[in-house]
Amino acid sequence: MDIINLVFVFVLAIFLGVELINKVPSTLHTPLMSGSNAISGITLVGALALAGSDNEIVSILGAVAVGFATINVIGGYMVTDRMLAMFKKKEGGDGK
Amino acid sequence: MDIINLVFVFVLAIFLGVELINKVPSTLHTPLMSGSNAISGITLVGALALAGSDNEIVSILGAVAVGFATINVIGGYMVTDRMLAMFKKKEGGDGK
Amino acid sequence: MSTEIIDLVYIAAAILFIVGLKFLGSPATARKGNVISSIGMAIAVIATLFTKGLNFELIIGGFVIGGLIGAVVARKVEMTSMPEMVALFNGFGGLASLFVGWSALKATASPEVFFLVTVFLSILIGGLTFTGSLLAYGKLSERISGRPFVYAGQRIVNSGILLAVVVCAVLFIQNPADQNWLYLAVGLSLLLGVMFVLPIGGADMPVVISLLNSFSGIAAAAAGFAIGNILLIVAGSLVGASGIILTNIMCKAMNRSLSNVLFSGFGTVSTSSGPVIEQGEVKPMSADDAYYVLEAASSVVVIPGYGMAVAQAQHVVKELQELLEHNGAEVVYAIHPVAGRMPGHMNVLLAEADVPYDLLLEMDQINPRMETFDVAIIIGANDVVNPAAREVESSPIYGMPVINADQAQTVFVLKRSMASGFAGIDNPLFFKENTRMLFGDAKETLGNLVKAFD
Amino acid sequence: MSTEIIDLVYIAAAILFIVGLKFLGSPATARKGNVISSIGMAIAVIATLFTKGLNFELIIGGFVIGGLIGAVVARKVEMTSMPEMVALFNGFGGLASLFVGWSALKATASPEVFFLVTVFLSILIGGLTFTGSLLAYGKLSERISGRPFVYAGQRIVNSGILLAVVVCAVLFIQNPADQNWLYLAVGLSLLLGVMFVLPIGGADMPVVISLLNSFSGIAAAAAGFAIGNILLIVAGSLVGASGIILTNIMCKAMNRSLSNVLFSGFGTVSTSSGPVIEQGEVKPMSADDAYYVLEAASSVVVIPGYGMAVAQAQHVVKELQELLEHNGAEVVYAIHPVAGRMPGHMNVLLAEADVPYDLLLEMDQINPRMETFDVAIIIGANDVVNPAAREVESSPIYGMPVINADQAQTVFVLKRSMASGFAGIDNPLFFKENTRMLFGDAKETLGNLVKAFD
Ligand SMILES: NC(=O)c1ccc[n+]([C@@H]2O[C@H](COP(=O)([O-])OP(=O)(O)OC[C@H]3O[C@@H](n4cnc5c(N)ncnc54)[C@H](OP(=O)(O)O)[C@@H]3O)[C@@H](O)[C@H]2O)c1
Ligand SMILES: NC(=O)c1ccc[n+]([C@@H]2O[C@H](COP(=O)([O-])OP(=O)(O)OC[C@H]3O[C@@H](n4cnc5c(N)ncnc54)[C@H](OP(=O)(O)O)[C@@H]3O)[C@@H](O)[C@H]2O)c1
Repeated sequence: MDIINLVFVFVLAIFLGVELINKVPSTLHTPLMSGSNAISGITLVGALALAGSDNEIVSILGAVAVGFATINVIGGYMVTDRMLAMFKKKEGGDGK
Repeated sequence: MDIINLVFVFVLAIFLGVELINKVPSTLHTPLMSGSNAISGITLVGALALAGSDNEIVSILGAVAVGFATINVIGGYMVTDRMLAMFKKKEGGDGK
Repeated sequence: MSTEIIDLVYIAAAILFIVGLKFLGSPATARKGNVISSIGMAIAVIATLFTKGLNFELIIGGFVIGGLIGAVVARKVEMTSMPEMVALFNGFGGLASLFVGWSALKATASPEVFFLVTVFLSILIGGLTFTGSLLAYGKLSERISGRPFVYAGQRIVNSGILLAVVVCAVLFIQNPADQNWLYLAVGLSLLLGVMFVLPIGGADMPVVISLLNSFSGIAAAAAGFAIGNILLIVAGSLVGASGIILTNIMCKAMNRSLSNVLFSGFGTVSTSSGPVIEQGEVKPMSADDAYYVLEAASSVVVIPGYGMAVAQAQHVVKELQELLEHNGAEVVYAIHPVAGRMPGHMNVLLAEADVPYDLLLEMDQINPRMETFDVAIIIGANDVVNPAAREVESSPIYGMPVINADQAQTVFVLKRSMASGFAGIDNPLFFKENTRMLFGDAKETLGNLVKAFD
Repeated sequence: MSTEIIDLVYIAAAILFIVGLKFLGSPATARKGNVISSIGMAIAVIATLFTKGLNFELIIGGFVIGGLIGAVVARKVEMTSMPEMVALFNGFGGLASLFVGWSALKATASPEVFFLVTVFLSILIGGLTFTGSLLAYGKLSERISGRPFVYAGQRIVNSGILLAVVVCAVLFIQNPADQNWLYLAVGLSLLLGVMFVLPIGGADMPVVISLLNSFSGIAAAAAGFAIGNILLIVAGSLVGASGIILTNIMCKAMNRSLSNVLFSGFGTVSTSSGPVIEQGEVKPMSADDAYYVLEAASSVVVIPGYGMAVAQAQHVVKELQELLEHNGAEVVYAIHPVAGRMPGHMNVLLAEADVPYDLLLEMDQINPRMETFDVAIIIGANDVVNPAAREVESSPIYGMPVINADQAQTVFVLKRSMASGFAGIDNPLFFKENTRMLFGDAKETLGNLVKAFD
């Protein structure tokens, strides 16, 4: 039953992801790519738990994962923000 | 942990429902309403399990639920289909 | 069937529901979407039947009775009565949730708090949905007056009932053995459904039904939490969310807020309210004279409204369209999002009469080119073509987007009298220079026009 | 912090990711969306740190090192090198999934089959993502040749590797104690990533990166299944799905299929291939003469391409725009979806130069009114304005939607030579009656134009 719940979550998230991204203008493809790339650094959360293990091999492997995932997360969000900071609208217009 | 999975499913399904329905043209509001109404007859599945209980009260209440839910399901889908059967496009055009 | 297989079928069913809902959102695929969604329901039910140790006698009884009622009603109902049918079915869905919750409660020896809360929710929301939907059904089918029933302190009374329900919930959850609190809460929730729908006018019922539809989804989801059935949660939440969004889309189309719909008793005023700004001469015209105008027209826009539904004039409209087209004119229909008494009302009626849906233009498509039409034929529409919404700031419908029929070269208005429409306000359009009134039942008037063509 | 609270935080984080992704889909809200999503990440990480019994030394080590590298690289990188940066980060994400899977495997004494399968998936997809992304990085940053590397039997070799991986998987799962099969599989998956990206040309890298991004999401989701962490599943699947969809949108914009992008080695041909249909006289023009034309123009459309990126001409373009506007002309930009070497390449560059994004029009908006422009200035674009895509059926790019620059009154083409663009085909536009070539580096040419205005 537990696995089936996880599968349900998986299926729903896939459909939701598809709905969310469909029809994004090409203007935003690159920042969208790097922004969602940063989200995939969520492995960090999984890595943290493992890095805290008593078993030395486990915790070292986990710590390595923490390191790489952190690069992905920090770097990804910062790069995306830098890109998006440059998207400006002509003053006075309203959002579209 | 089990409850939390269910809550995750709930949250994802809510967001998905919102994304799916946003921007539907008003032409389709009534059939959409009755079509999704039919889906809410899914309680039928819950009712079935209860109607099969050994406990007499439980099974009678369950059977009553089966009856009402079946009206909702059968009636809902049929009415929706009748409505939609009448939506026709001018011959020769392609779907839009 | 092992539970793993049942679970897999449930996942497949959930996917079918999702895909079905998506397809329901576009005219070209909507019917397929409904079929897909019904297949999802079918496989879910069949898989559930394979659960071990079911009592088939009772189940089959429920199936047969419910299925027969549902099928017969769905086949017999008139196309014009669709909205009340949807309301009725929705009410039964709510009632089913109530019974599922109740039954689950009886089935559980030592319930936990989480279970009790969700059971309580499914029973209450189910009950409220039931009576609310029944009342909506009554109002729409005109078994009871469609008038909004408003009295002072309404909100206070309703809040009081809601508070009482919460108190019952707390008392019940603290001592689940004593089920009197539960029964009291059920009674209160049934009452709440009635009190909630009473102050809302018949013409606002579609919004209410959509909202109640959302509630029935939430009730199903709550029942799913109670009995730990994930498919109920998924399907229920999908419906819950889509109902809310649909409600919201409808309110936007009417340029009103949800709370205005629910609490304001819109439609109470039945006679003219504000000062009539632009009076003038009303120019009646006979069908024969109108024929000559139509005969010469090369482009015609038909604007139907609630009166077309009352007169059941959709078939004769289609006849007229064909005659006009035969005569070389372009004919399109302009459909206002809230024309009639339910969203898409006009679309359903015209579809019944085999009018292709690509001739039905939305307001935003038609308004910019309204001036290019030789004739606008308004068939039993009133509020949705009222220029006061554009011109008269003091009008209760000021700001509502309308079809600018008055900008066509000539305007024909087909209605029986000078009476006002649903919003109960005067319509300056009737007095405009280029307007001609064709008084009488729309079906008859159109019939005369058709005869003139033959 | 109790696990219940952590779970609630996880739900909040999932909601923030969803809302963040939604906001990322519209220019006006994208930056806010990225912040929202990063807040989701932050609260998820912080909540996880409250899990009992963590070994903080190692964790902090990982944080500090990874955080520093990420932050420094993200700050230092040139705007023009964004695509390769994204590829690199993506590779690290894949590597992290590999290590999480591996670590989880070591942490589990008697693993079940489901666990083993998911661990295996997270390791393999993670590994493939890692090397594939590294190679994409190398090609984009021109550390290695961007040329597609194609050889006969490529697909057979790749399928062979994939098959070998599956065999390893089966053997490993049957006897998880013997981890040699796993190590072999890891090696093979690293190899597969390389082999997969090798045959793809540098200019197709954005599609590949988007696909690898999707893979890294799937790897995270697989890791989530392995360690039973639902947030990993949700976030991973969201990214997995959105990456696939994005890949698909990009392919559509280039009018090519995904398999054409992945397997065809597009861009291999570096010299003119087909017969040149429309030859004629090339009419070069000096910047000074061009100035007089621009001075008299009342509407100008700027069409940038890859050459603008090479020349780093975005700032001087903006200068010219302001001068033209000052001179009373309307200036807009026409952006082809695959102009440059990554999707949105032109948008990012022009945004860097502070060009307001509502001046950037998409192809479909600009083509219908192209004739109304006095001058079209093409800055280092070639394929995306090639009329052969419309006119020459034998052309490899026939059918690709292009910007119809040739329909403007006068066309200025700023490039260094008569060389072809990425697709390696001749461009009949250069020989048209109304085309003038302004040879030279785009930045220099534009600089001369600006000087002429002063
Ligand atoms: N569609 C929805 O979902 C929805 C929901 C909530 C509220 N509403 C409200 O309902 C109204 C809809 O506007 P509407 O323009 O369609 O209708 P309306 O404003 O209610 O006007 C209908 C007109 O039809 C005429 N009529 C009635 N029976 C007729 C017959 N047999 N033959 C010819 N004419 C007949 C009536 O005039 P006579 O009596 O003189 O014949 C009446 O003026 C709006 O105010 C809207 O806000 C709609
Ligand atoms: N955007 C994407 O996501 C993406 C992805 C995959 C593939 N592609 C492909 O990339 C191509 C993009 O088309 P495009 O029109 O932007 O570029 P292009 O067709 O590659 O042409 C670029 C032109 O810029 C000129 N150029 C280079 N450096 C210059 C400089 N310093 N100053 C002035 N001109 C310079 C070159 O001519 P000279 O050498 O004569 O100066 C060249 O003809 C398309 O074929 C597209 O399918 C794009």
